[in-house]
This record gives sequence, structure tokens and C-alpha cells, in this order.
Amino acid sequence: MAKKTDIGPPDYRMMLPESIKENYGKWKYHEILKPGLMKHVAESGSELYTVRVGSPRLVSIDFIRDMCDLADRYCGGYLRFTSRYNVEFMTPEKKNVEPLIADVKKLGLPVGGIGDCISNVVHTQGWIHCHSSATDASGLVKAIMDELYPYFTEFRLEAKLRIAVACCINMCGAVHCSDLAVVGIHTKPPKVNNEKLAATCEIPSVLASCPTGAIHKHPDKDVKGVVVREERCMYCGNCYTVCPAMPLADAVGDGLAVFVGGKVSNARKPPMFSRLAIPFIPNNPPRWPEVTGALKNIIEVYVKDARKYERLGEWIERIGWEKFFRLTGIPFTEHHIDDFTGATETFRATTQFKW
Amino acid sequence: MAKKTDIGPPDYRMMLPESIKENYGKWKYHEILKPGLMKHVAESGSELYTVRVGSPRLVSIDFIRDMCDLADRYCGGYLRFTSRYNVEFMTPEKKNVEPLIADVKKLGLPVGGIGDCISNVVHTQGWIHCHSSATDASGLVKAIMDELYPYFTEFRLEAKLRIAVACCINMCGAVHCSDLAVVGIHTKPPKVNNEKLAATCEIPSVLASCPTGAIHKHPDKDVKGVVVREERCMYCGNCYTVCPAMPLADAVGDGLAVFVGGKVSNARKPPMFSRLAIPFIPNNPPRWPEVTGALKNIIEVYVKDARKYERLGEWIERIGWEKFFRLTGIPFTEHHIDDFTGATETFRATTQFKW
Amino acid sequence: MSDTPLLDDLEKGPWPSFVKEMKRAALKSPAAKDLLGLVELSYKDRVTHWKHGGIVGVTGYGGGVIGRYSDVPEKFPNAEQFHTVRVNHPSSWFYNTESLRKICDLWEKYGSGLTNFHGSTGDIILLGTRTENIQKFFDELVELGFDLGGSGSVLRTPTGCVGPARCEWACFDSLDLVYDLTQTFQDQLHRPRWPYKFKIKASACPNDCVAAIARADFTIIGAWRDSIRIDQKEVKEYAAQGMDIKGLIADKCPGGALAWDEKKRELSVKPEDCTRCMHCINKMTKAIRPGTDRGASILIGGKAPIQKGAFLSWMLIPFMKVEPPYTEIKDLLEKIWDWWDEHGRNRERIAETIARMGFKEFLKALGLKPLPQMVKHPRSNPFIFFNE
Amino acid sequence: MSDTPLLDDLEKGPWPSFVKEMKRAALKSPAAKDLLGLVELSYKDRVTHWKHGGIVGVTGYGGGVIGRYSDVPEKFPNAEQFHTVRVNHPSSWFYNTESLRKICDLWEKYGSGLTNFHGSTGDIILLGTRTENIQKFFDELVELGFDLGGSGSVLRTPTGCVGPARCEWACFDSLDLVYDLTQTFQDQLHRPRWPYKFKIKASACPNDCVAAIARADFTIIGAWRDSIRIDQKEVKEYAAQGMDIKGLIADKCPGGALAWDEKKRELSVKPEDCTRCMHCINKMTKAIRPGTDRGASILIGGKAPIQKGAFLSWMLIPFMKVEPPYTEIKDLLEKIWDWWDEHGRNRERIAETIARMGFKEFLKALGLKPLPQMVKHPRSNPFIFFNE
Ligand code: SRM
Ligand code: SRM
Ligand code: SRM
Ligand code: SRM
Ligand code: SF4
Ligand code: SF4
Ligand code: SF4
Ligand code: SF4
Ligand code: SF4
Ligand code: SF4
Ligand code: SF4
Ligand code: SF4
Repeated sequence: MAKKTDIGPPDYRMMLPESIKENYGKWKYHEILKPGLMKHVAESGSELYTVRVGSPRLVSIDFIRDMCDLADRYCGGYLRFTSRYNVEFMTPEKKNVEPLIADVKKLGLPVGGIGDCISNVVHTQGWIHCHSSATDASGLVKAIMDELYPYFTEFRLEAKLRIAVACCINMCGAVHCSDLAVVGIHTKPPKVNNEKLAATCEIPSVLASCPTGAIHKHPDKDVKGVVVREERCMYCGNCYTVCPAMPLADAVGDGLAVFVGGKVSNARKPPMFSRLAIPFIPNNPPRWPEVTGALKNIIEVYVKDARKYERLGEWIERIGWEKFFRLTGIPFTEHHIDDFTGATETFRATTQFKW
Repeated sequence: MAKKTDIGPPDYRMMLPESIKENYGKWKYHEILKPGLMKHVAESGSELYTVRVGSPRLVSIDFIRDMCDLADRYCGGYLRFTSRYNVEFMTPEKKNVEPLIADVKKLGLPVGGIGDCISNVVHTQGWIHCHSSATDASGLVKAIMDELYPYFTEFRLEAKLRIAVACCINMCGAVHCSDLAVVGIHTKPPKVNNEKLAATCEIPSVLASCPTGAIHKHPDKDVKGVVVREERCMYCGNCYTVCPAMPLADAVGDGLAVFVGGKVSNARKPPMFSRLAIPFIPNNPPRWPEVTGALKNIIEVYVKDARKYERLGEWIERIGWEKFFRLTGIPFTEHHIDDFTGATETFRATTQFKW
Repeated sequence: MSDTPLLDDLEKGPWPSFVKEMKRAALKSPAAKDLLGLVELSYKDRVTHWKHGGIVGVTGYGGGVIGRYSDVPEKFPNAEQFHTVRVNHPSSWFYNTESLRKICDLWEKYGSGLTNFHGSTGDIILLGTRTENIQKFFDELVELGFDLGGSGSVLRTPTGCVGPARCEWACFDSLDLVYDLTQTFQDQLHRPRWPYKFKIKASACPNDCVAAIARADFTIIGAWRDSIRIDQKEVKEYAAQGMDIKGLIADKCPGGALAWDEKKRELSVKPEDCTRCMHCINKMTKAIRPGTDRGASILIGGKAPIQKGAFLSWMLIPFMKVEPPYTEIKDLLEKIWDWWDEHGRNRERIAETIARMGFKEFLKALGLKPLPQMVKHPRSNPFIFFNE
Repeated sequence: MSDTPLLDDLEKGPWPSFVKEMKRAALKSPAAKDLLGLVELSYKDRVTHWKHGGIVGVTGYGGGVIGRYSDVPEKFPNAEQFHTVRVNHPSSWFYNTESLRKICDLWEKYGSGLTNFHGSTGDIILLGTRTENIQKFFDELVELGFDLGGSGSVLRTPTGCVGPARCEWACFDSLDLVYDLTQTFQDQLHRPRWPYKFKIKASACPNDCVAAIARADFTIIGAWRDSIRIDQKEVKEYAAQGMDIKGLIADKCPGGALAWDEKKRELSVKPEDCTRCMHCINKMTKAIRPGTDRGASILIGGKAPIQKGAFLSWMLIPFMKVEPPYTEIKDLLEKIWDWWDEHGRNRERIAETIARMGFKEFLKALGLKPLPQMVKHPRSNPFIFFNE
């Protein structure tokens, strides 16, 4: 029999609780009552309480079932997830709020992330599932959020602070526009396996895949394969994406770069790209202390110096990058100076600077 | 006998009046007393009055002799020229100032350009002397300054306004960073004269000269020469600079583009490039009324809307380009959208805009 | 002694632990158990133990499943195949528990019991199954009313913010739009035909809560044409509570549209200077609201760095009404895809095609007229092509 | 009726007329007279009547003269050859009338009597002479103590602002520096050896009155390391005269370094936040002055659009002392020229060579250490070359 296909996702209307159906599109304002709790008020006057709960994102089906139990108990059998993987429980009943929060905490889950907080970390697969990865994502996120936990559960900031982790420069996630971004990078050229290459890849497409033209036909006519001009390689992994015979992963060469100061919202300042703060930190699982330490340092300097409503990137724009490097004590190196397309746009074309 | 060479320019010390030698490097402050007149006061308390006089730049030696006469009469036999071709007469004697100004005016020369004025126009050779020219410079400047004369001799602005004219896109002068820039442009591809080319140019260097790769070997083997792929030509004139057999000048195709909002100083805002306001105005000598009209319009809108100390570019940055085009009534066209290297940097990557 | 000492360390600490979740799954699934061992090995070796994915999928679809094989099958046979299934989420990630439980049961039957809620594109990511299970899983999934999401050179699963469902600032119905587009373009979502992937995200106001401008080739962001609405009574309330309205609101207005009258304690707006940045609305939720003539801006080209560098989406259409049946948006999408299909090179995102061909060419193909709102500023170079 | 009706129109109007000057010259010089006719023809035809320049010059020099021939010699025989001689100006364009008059006399003898005071690079431009006159003119010019300026692929005539001669803000001696560099590098100025032209300009403070940052490959701009000096008595004076010091000065400070105390009527500065933009100094000349520990910033690469686009000079050395014999600057120039000579392509300005090779490579060649002051912001892309 012909298979059913192309039905698409279920109709969202099936997924909305009554309280939302009634006030759909008729919300008037909201108030943030405490970390992880907000109240939306509709034109009609009816209220909706939202409790936001942190999730590890990589979860078992039993975790999802736990969430369902809570939703059945307090939210009429509905719940949602946020664009940052948090779980949101919504109820019109004020009286449900505290018991719900209590049960959430019983499960060992944090309530928070609403308002001027660090929310959950947008992240990726890493060693859990991706062949491209230069690091793990879930582990980094766990280590980072253990370190920054109070920023999720308490109001300690003047503005939102969004963190993203990507396990390679493909940057799965809005990593390139995050207040803080940790990106897995390879720093060694691909290790070419020419037998495998001859068997599984088309040489022309391998040559074409390299943006810097670092890949060349093997000089030796008899060898069906390629060589990589190592000094031309920027470890982007394009070749590996098109050909499995050119893995870049390297126990010593792989590590993390930290980018800072990006934002996505159009509030006040237009969106900004994150800029390189730390070019390379070696992988140091399971806790990556050098990475968590670096983030903590940046955040603490920011918290001390930032003004009300100032996102990390807005703060840096105000004080200037040279002052950012001075205050954080992060060394500025040749790697910070752009040499990609359009690099000249990033050079300083004024005498204005701070010491 | 061996010729004397490499002596360089005369020692500047020979060219300085006593009053300057005495206070050299010891000036304390200055005051702008009226248009074209300022007073510098030295640590020692001694004063120096400077009268700035507009010059057409293209002058006869008799004009220079006139200036010398005035300098002998009032300034102890010294004078200087400014980086914008104006003549500056300097005297420590207050009593000399008004007679000097009177004599300057007798010669029909304007006094002004100091402070928040339009000063003299940085410009170039044009039809007077340059083979590359798409327009004349001296004539444009004369027509423009006749129109804007009161802006030179009176204080009518909130800030300096610097105008530059270049007769081709080589832009001889700081044209690309002027508040207002008028640039001669060709809009027709070079007319190739292959006999002349074969005789006077090396074909490889002609092919290489073209940034867009529009020039190709002549398809017909027997013709020693080149052809231009017209749709690829951006009329930059590089080919003509390296080979006389490819002139671009065209009575109908040549004309002017107007760029606005540039600045050079680091005051307040860093230096800025001028941006395209009007892509093309046909040559209309001797007075180019469409050009002078366009500049006048922009200046008048600016004067009405600008705040104290706001340069033209700072004003546009504050109100936004879309509002600039609306207020001036200048049509925005596809030509305004960048398609040169790094064009994507100029696209709007935010939802923020004005209607 | 435990054979996953490194991962065990990540069970400690206040933040919820993915390792704990892996172990929960491992209790029921040998695949999940072997995954633990394999990941522990990566933590030890500091390299991935996954190989390049092979092609696996369901009949009739060109995407939706990411094939994945381990390079240490001898050590962890049950994780040798560990394919990912991407399931298209309902708009804005709202669920009733009944549907969720059914998906869990299904994944208990056919998969490792491990999942991401959600993937960073927005799908439900079901991690770890074997080739032979995929078709069966899919057939039953469809019975539950769910379908696969996108992978490969297709339209990727569109997403939208919570919008009108729970947000007072929504300028269009992000849930309905995303649902409608996803349904309308099922074919483009399941069957690769393009140079590369194409993503659509919709945020119902400029706060952009799904980061559309940074991650979506086709970015839909809410906007209004009239003026923000100010309730002066509430403004006075904020002032009374000691808010520095001049310093924290008016002075931070990017358009310079706001003026604070200290004496009258009134906040006035010059609508023509408002750039709809949301700041004053965000910070004075009770006093200030978006206008009422609502719709969206369309921006084009957002993407990550590979290969020509990261781009934020560029303004394409400053304002359009966004109402069912969304014909204008659909026609626009079709035109864009046709042009990209014709001119795009292999593995070239739409932004890269536009960058290579020129924005001017792109506008011509779409029949759109150039507007100053499309640029940060006009060109500064004189290299203008006049030939039409 | 006049045979130059179009040009005659440009004798009218308040601004001084170049046509009047051409006619003055025409009274004495047949060449100048024919130039009038030739330019009138261009006004009529709306095209130039000059041909590509041929090589003309003086023995031992590779530049300094721009050859120019008309394409209508039959019509205007006396303007058939109309070469330009570039004469190197004295620092900051100061003259005693004796020297000026001698130059005029010389140009009356050998040239058309027409001139530009000055060319936009800064030379005295003597317009219009014939090949056979050039050497004679030069030999007598040298006797007057003047020499030729640059043209072609050489060091172009360096220029500097009026600086310490008449400006209270000069942070170094722009006149002496320009004189010294011009004398030191006479060989580089007269004998082409480089890929393209190279320009040096010196402005003794960040107001940059010679537009060095926009026009000079090597840009020297005054700076100080300590704090601006504020005279509070004078500040009170300005306030008393009704100047809005908060709004017009403090709020416009790009570094946010200034604070205005309305009660005390005092202006205070946080030196570490001052970016030396000059604004407060410019507008309160009696009250505020630059610091006393003075020197210059060195920037690199300013140029016009041909060919890779216009560039503003980029920060290379945030601060250096600038004192005779200027060894540090001269060594730096030599190093830059060596690197450019080695790596620059034909008709490639230094900025274009740096853009192609990378700033990193350039710094290495100069032995300079990377500083955040060199960039607007660090790279945003992850494409870092780690190989050293
Ligand atoms: C639930 C969620 C939308 C969804 O469909 O899932 C959401 C919901 C709200 N956002 Fe958001 N935002 C959500 C992701 C985002 C994102 C995207 C992201 O984080 O990747 C952004 C862009 C971030 C950026 O710019 O990098 C975002 C930028 C904002 C802003 C602008 C903040 C700013 O000043 O830049 C506001 C307004 C504010 O907070 O003042 C806002 C405000 C809000 C409000 C108050 C809107 C409302 O009236 O309900 C909602 C709750 C407040 C809060 O979370 O602090 N939301 N919001 C997302 C929650 C993610 C999470 O779990 O933490
Ligand atoms: C004489 C001259 C230097 C020279 O060596 O020849 C000069 C002299 C002075 N300049 Fe300048 N500037 C001179 C060209 C420039 C240029 C270059 C140009 O115009 O091409 C600039 C950069 C223009 C730009 O940014 O596009 C320039 C930007 C300034 C500024 C910054 C203005 C601003 O706010 O951006 C000041 C300070 C001010 O005026 O407040 C200044 C101030 C001054 C002062 C007040 C300096 C002083 O204390 O003596 C001098 C007279 C005031 C005036 O002219 O208004 N000077 N000044 C030049 C006169 C040109 C002329 O004839 O008009
Ligand atoms: C699963 C997911 C990460 C996650 O843990 O959430 C993911 C995983 C992969 N991404 Fe991604 N991308 C995922 C969201 C993204 C996003 C974020 C988004 O869509 O909002 C981006 C940045 C936005 C964008 O598209 O530009 C993203 C940018 C990339 C890129 C770079 C594309 C580019 O043009 O820059 C690649 C490389 C490629 O396509 O060859 C890539 C490739 C991949 C591949 C298929 C690896 C490969 O080269 O074959 C990864 C498969 C991992 C695995 O084994 O499961 N992934 N990828 C996300 C999809 C889950 C879902 O459907 O919800
Ligand atoms: C005479 C002068 C214009 C004037 O009327 O003042 C001038 C005239 C010419 N310039 Fe220039 N340039 C003159 C200052 C400039 C400046 C301004 C400056 O030096 O401060 C610039 C912009 C700054 C720069 O160098 O980038 C300038 C940028 C150019 C360019 C573009 C170079 C580039 O890299 O972008 C060319 C084209 C070329 O070199 O082939 C050029 C070429 C030319 C040529 C030689 C035409 C040619 O291609 O052969 C012109 C000869 C005209 C003639 O017949 O006399 N001229 N030229 C200026 C020199 C007089 C002097 O020595 O004082
Ligand atoms: S970021 Fe790289 S490693 Fe991580 S999931 Fe995406 S493609 Fe794989
Ligand atoms: S990693 Fe990137 S740069 Fe290096 S060889 Fe492969 S494709 Fe080329
Ligand atoms: S701008 Fe062009 S036309 Fe004018 S002088 Fe310079 S090179 Fe010649
Ligand atoms: S004018 Fe420029 S673009 Fe046109 S052919 Fe000549 S070099 Fe090429
Ligand atoms: S994007 Fe705007 S409308 Fe959508 S949830 Fe965020 S704030 Fe609300
Ligand atoms: S929304 Fe933004 S731009 Fe508009 S008035 Fe409010 S703060 Fe200003
Ligand atoms: S650049 Fe500075 S020092 Fe030189 S004249 Fe201008 S204001 Fe004075
Ligand atoms: S010089 Fe400029 S930056 Fe320094 S204090 Fe004055 S205004 Fe501020």
C-alpha cells in the first residue's frame, strides 16, 4: 500500500492550552516576578504564569515523561520548549505556581533564565554524535553552566547574556552572534588517506572544496590522490565535509576559540557579530577549566563595568576593544587581526584609541 | 660640468616672518574674530593676525606678484598658502588688518573660509591639462563657488563644510572623504583604436590592466589588438592609463557623480568616506547648473536640519540615509547599491530603518 | 570502579546532567549503554569516534535522517549504527503531553531513548537508531500525525517565536505562518533540489527571539507602520517608581525619537524617527506598546561562516502585511528559489549567490525596486555599471 | 565677437576667475593664449583635447615633469606641447616674496606664465612649457634653491600642516619633519624604483589639516600620551558666556571622558578614556589644550579608489616620539619600502599589498607586535591560520 508522506507537523492549535487559545493575540503586557517566573496579562484581564526550567537538552525519554507528569499535574496537560531548549510550564492559576516550582526543584532542575539572566546555552552534538566535532558540546555546556549557575537562577546582570557552544566552525546555532561563544576548532590540516580517498571521493570535487586552494593533485603520477599544502590550510573542514578520507580531528590540535560581544536583537543597537577574544584553548575534558575560567573572568569584568541595559557587545563598543583586552587581561595576538575576505574593514582608520 | 641635483626644497626657516620665528611652537590659543580673520596669541602674549583670501588656484604669475605686493606692504614680505589653496597674510600689527583687507577686496578677492564656513574647493586639472578628464575642474569650481559665495564670506553653518572636485575617478585630492564631492565619470567603455594599440602598447599589460577582466584578445587572429566586453566595463580608465589607444572621453557619456558625507578630521567621529548621492549628471558647461543646484539643495537641507558642530556626514548618520534621500528629494536608484568588493558590508543587516 | 570515570564527573554540579540522562537511557537501551562507553572514549582520546555519515532514510524522502557510524564498532557493537531522526516540531514548540508521550514510546521501541529537545534548527532530534528501524519508525510516526524535518540541500524545518500565543508584541501570527509555510512546502522540505540548504525563521517582533536574522536565509521579523502607543498614566507610574526615563529610555533610543518632559513627566515620540528597535517597549511593558498597523520586514541571507563568511540577513522588503493565505510571502519564496536554483553554485547559500551576482541583479529578478532602507549606506566607490 | 564665449561667462560672478587669470597670462604668452582657445574647444565639445603624456624630463631624474600634448595642434600650435613642471614647495607653503617673485620671473621666461598654487599633492604646479625649455628651466631653478617634486612611481612630495609655525595644537614640528624627510629621501623622490607612487603627509594633531589619513600612504598625525590640560577659570568663562558645555562638549566626547559639574561649573576629564579626538580642545580654545608629552601616531595605506578601492590609513604605531634626527621614522620607512619593493605588484599601492598579503605578514616584516589599537575590532570569522 502507498505510504503516507508529506503530512508535515501536527496543527499547533492542538497543542495550545485553553488559557492561551482564549487570549491568543490579545496579550497586553507582562511582568517578570522573579527569576524564572513571569506573568502575562491579557486585554481581558486574565493572567498567565510561566515557569521556565533549565534542561540539559540531551535527555532521555524518561525526562520528557517527567515533564509531561508536571504538565498534567499543573498545566492541564500542555507545555512548551523555548528556542534555547528550556521547558516552559504555563498556568492561569496563581496557586499552582509555587507547588509547581517545588516539584521542579525536587527533580533537581533549575528555575530561572527569564529577564536579565544567563539563559540556557545554544549548543550542538559534539562527540555525542558528530564526525566533524573538534570538541564535545554537552560536556562543555554542563561545565560552563555549573560554573555560571547563579546567573541562571538569580538576577545578577544589567541585560540578557546569551551563550552558545559549537563543536566546530560550522557553528550549528546562532553562535556567530552570541554575547559569548565557544567554538571547537581544528588547528591541524587534514590527514589524507589516499587509498580511502581514491575509493570513496571524486578528486575534482575534493580539490574544489578548498576555499584557500590548499589541496593539490598528488605530485606522484602513480598515486591516485591529493596532497595538502599545510601552510595554506585554515582547518575549515570543507574538504572533510565532502570527503571522509580527510579527517581533521587531532587529540592535541583540537580545542576551543572564544568569541564575544555578539547580539541578535535589534534593541537599541543593531545585531552584532561576535569577535575573537581567545584564539585557542586546548581540549581539557571533562571540565575544560581553562574555558569556564575564561568565560567567568569576562563576565565578572563586564558585570563590574557595564551600565544598565548594556549588552556585552554594547559595553565593549562603549569602552573600546583595547580597553576590553586591558580589563580582562586577555592577550592580544596576531590571530586577532583579521586576514579573511574584507579584513581591511576591521583595521582602525582613525587616530582615536585608548591606551 | 656636473649638474646640481637633489637639493630639495629651500629651508622653511628662510620663509618664516620674525613674528612666527619668535613664537614658533609657543602658541597658546586662537580666536576667530570674523570671517576670514583670526588671531593667534602666544605664551609670550604677542599676537598674530591671519587674513585668509580665496584664490582660483589656477592663476597667472601676475596674480602671485599681486600677492607679493600685499605681503611686502603689510606682512614684512612673507605669506603662505593653505592646504586648500587659499592665501594667508599674517601680521602682528592689528592696525595693518583692515587696510590689508581693503586692498585684498580692491583686487576683487574674497576674505573668508575660516571657521564654520565653506572653504576653497580642493580640485584638479580637468580640461585645462589632463588627458583622463571626464569634465573640467576649474570651471566647475568657479560655478560652484559663485553659487555658494556667501558660505565662504559669512558664518552660515554649524560646522566646517569641505568640498572637493575631481575630474575623473582617479580622484586627485581628498575627494573620497569630503563633505561634498563632485567627481567626473565616464559612462561609456573605451573606444579601442587597434592600429594605434598595436603600435604603442603591449597587449598583455593592457589585458592585465582591467580590474573586471573586460578586455580580451581580439577574436580575429589577424587583428593584433583587443576587444572590450562592454557589459563588463565600469569605465575606470585603468586601461587608458596604461594604453593611450583606449580613450574613454565621450561628449554625451561623460558627466558627474556627487558624493556626500565624508570627513577627514578625527574630531568627535572618526574619518568617514563620502557616499554616492547622485550617480550621474551630464556635463553642462560653462556653468553646470544641475550640479550647482544639487549642491545648493543638499546644503540648504543640511543647514535647516543640522545641530551645532554637526558635520554633514554626522548629520546624515544621525538622521539616517533614508531620511537624507527623503529630505533632499534625491531619487535612490540601483546605482546607489554597492556591487564592488566588500559590498555586503554596506547592506542593512537590521530591521531598524525610518520610513 | 566505574568504566566511565570522566563522564561520571559530569554528573556532579548544580546544572542538570546529560550524563545522568544517558545513564537513564542506558538502563533500557544497549545502544545508549554503548554510546556512554564510546563518548567516554572520546573524552579520553580527545577526538570524535564517529565516521562520516552514510546515506540512510525513508522511501520517498531525500532527507530527515542523519546517518552515523562509529569507528570503534568492535568495542561498542550496539552503537555501531547511531542514526539521527529529525522530527518536525509543532509551531513554537508547544505540545500536549499525549503527543509527547506517544513519541517517547515510539522512540523507546525503535531507538536509543535519547533525544534533543530540540535541535538548534528546531526539530525534535531522536538520537540513535539502526538502518532497519528507520522506515518502521517513520510509518508509525506518521500515524501519530508527525513527520520528518529537513536535512541536506532542502528547505529546513521553519521555526517561529512564541508570538501571539504568549507575547504581547507579536506583529503577525508566527505560529500560523510557520505552520502554513511548512505544510505548503513539504515537497521542498523532503526532496533535495537546491544548491544547498535553505532556512526560514519568523520572529514576530524585532527582538527576534528565534535569532532569525543570524540563522535564516529567509528572515521574517515583525514590524508596524504607525506609531508606538504610549500610556502616559503608566509612564508617570514608572517615573514615580524612580525609573530614570530620560537616561535609560529616551537617551538610548537609536532613532532619537523620544523626548522626556521632566516637568510634565510625559514621554513623547516622533513616530517618523522611530526605528522600531523595541527598547522603550521592552523596558516599559505596561506603558508602551507597538503600533496597530502591523506586519513584517523580510530580510535575506543569514548564515554561519562556512564558506564565504557569516552573514546577517539583509533588508529586502521593509514592510509587508502578513495574513493568510500568505500569498505574497509564498510567491516571493518561489521567485527566490527559482533565481537561486538557476544561478547558485553547489554548496552556495543564497547570501553567497547574491554576494557573487550582486544585490542589483537579485532585486531585478524579484522585480523589487531599490530602496535606501536596503542599505546601511550607499556605495562609496565610483565603480558604477551604467549599462542596462 | 569673442572667440571664447563659453569661458568668458566664467569671468562673471563674485568668486575669483581662473579665466581672468588665463587671459592675464595670454597677454604675455602665446602658449597661454592658445590654451584659452583649446579649453574653449573642450567646453564646446565636452571632451578633453589632451593626449596621453609622453616621457619628458630632466637629466638624472625619473619624474617631476608631466608631459602633455594636445590633439588639435593644427588649431593651437603654441599649445601643442604643454608640459607641467612640479616644483617642491617649502614646508607648509610658507614663502618670502623674494623667492616667489624669482620663480615667477623664471616661469615668465620659460613657461606659459600659468600656475597652480598649489597642486593637490602640494607642489607648485607650473603649467605649460615645451620640451626644449625643461632642462634650462631646471638648471636655473636649482640656482634659486628650489628643486622638482615627485611624479610617477616615486616618493611624492611630502607635505605637512602649518603646525608649530602658527598653531597651538602642534604635537610635533611638522615643518622640520617634512623638510628633513624630503631632504633625506631625495633619491627616492626623483628616481622611480617602486611598484607605484608613495605619499607622506604629516598633520601635527588629529584635526589632520592636510588630510593625511585620506591621501597619504604614510600618515603621521600628532598625539599626546598624557592628559588634556583644562583651565577651569576659562571653562567658567565659556559657561558664563552661555556655552552649553554639557550638551555641546561633554556629551559629544567620543570616549565619554568628560564630565560637566553644573553646580561647581567644572569640567573634569578621565584621561584614560580620552581618545584625543580634539573636539573639546577645538571648541574651547582658551580653556583646553593638548597634553605635554607629545609625539605622533603613524598610520599606513591611505589612497584614492584606483584600483582596489579607496582606503583610509590604518593605525600602525599608536605613539612614537618625533624628534630630530627622526631616526625611528626613517628606519620604519626604509623597512616598509623594502617589504613593498619585494612583495608589491606593479601599480599596487602599499595598502593593496598589505590587503593582499595580510596585515600580520606586514607587521612581522616590520618587527612590530600586534596591538588592539590597530583594529576597529578583532576578526569575527573562525578562519585562523595557526601555522607559524
Ligand atoms: C521564550 C522565548 C521565545 C520562544 O519562542 O522560545 C523568548 C521570550 C521572551 N523574550 Fe526573547 N525569548 C526567547 C529567546 C530570545 C532570543 C534568542 C536567543 O536567545 O537565542 C533573543 C535574542 C538574543 C540576542 O539578542 O542575542 C531574545 C531577545 C529578547 C529581547 C531583547 C534583549 C535585548 O535587550 O537585546 C527581549 C526584550 C527584553 O528582554 O528586554 C525579549 C523578551 C522576551 C519576552 C519578555 C517577550 C514577552 O513579552 O513574552 C519573553 C520572555 C522574557 C525573557 O525570556 O526574558 N527577548 N529572546 C525565548 C526564550 C529562550 C530562553 O529559553 O532563554
Ligand atoms: C590653514 C590650515 C592648515 C594648513 O596648513 O594650511 C588649517 C588651519 C586651521 N585649522 Fe584646519 N586647517 C586647514 C585645513 C583643514 C583640513 C583639510 C582640508 O580641509 O582639506 C581639515 C580636515 C577637514 C575634514 O575633516 O574634512 C581641517 C580640520 C580642522 C578641524 C576639525 C573640524 C571638524 O570639526 O571636523 C579644526 C577644528 C575646528 O575647526 O573646530 C581645524 C582648525 C584649524 C585651526 C583653527 C587650527 C589653529 O589653531 O590654527 C586653523 C584655522 C581655523 C580654520 O581654518 O577654520 N581644522 N583643517 C588649512 C586651511 C585650509 C583652508 O584654506 O580652508
Ligand atoms: C543537529 C544540529 C546541531 C544540534 O545539535 O542541534 C546540526 C548538526 C549538523 N550540522 Fe548544522 N546542525 C544544526 C543546526 C545548524 C544551524 C542552526 C540553525 O539551523 O538555526 C546552523 C547555522 C545556521 C546556518 O545554517 O547557517 C548550522 C550550520 C551548519 C553548517 C554550516 C552551513 C553554512 O552555510 O555555514 C554545516 C556544514 C554543511 O552544511 O556542510 C552544518 C552541518 C551539520 C552536520 C550535518 C554535519 C555535516 O557536515 O554533515 C551536523 C550533523 C550532526 C549529527 O551527526 O547529528 N551545519 N547547523 C542542528 C540541526 C538540528 C535540527 O534540525 O533542529
Ligand atoms: C596635478 C594633480 C592634480 C592637481 O591639479 O592638483 C594630479 C594630476 C594627475 N594625477 Fe593625481 N594628481 C594630483 C594629486 C593626486 C592626489 C592628491 C594627493 O596627492 O594628495 C591623489 C589622491 C591620493 C592618492 O594618491 O591616492 C591622486 C591620485 C591619482 C591617481 C589614483 C592613484 C590611486 O592609487 O588611487 C592617479 C592614477 C594613476 O596613478 O595612474 C593619478 C594620476 C594623475 C595624472 C598623472 C594622470 C595620469 O593618469 O597620468 C594627472 C596628471 C594631470 C596633468 O596632466 O597634470 N592621480 N593624485 C595633483 C598633483 C599635483 C602636485 O604634485 O601637487
Ligand atoms: S557544530 Fe560542527 S561538529 Fe558540531 S554539530 Fe555542527 S557540524 Fe557537527
Ligand atoms: S581544511 Fe579547509 S583549508 Fe584545509 S585543506 Fe581542507 S578545505 Fe582546505
Ligand atoms: S582627477 Fe583624473 S582627470 Fe583630474 S587631474 Fe586627476 S587624473 Fe587627471
Ligand atoms: S575602463 Fe576599466 S573596466 Fe573598462 S575596460 Fe578599461 S580597465 Fe576595464
Ligand atoms: S520575537 Fe518579539 S513577538 Fe516573538 S516572542 Fe520575542 S518578543 Fe515576543
Ligand atoms: S522603539 Fe526603539 S526606536 Fe522606537 S521609540 Fe522606542 S526606543 Fe526609540
Ligand atoms: S593639524 Fe592640528 S596642528 Fe596642524 S594645523 Fe591643523 S589643527 Fe594645527
Ligand atoms: S579630546 Fe576628544 S576624546 Fe579627548 S576629552 Fe576632548 S572630546 Fe573627549
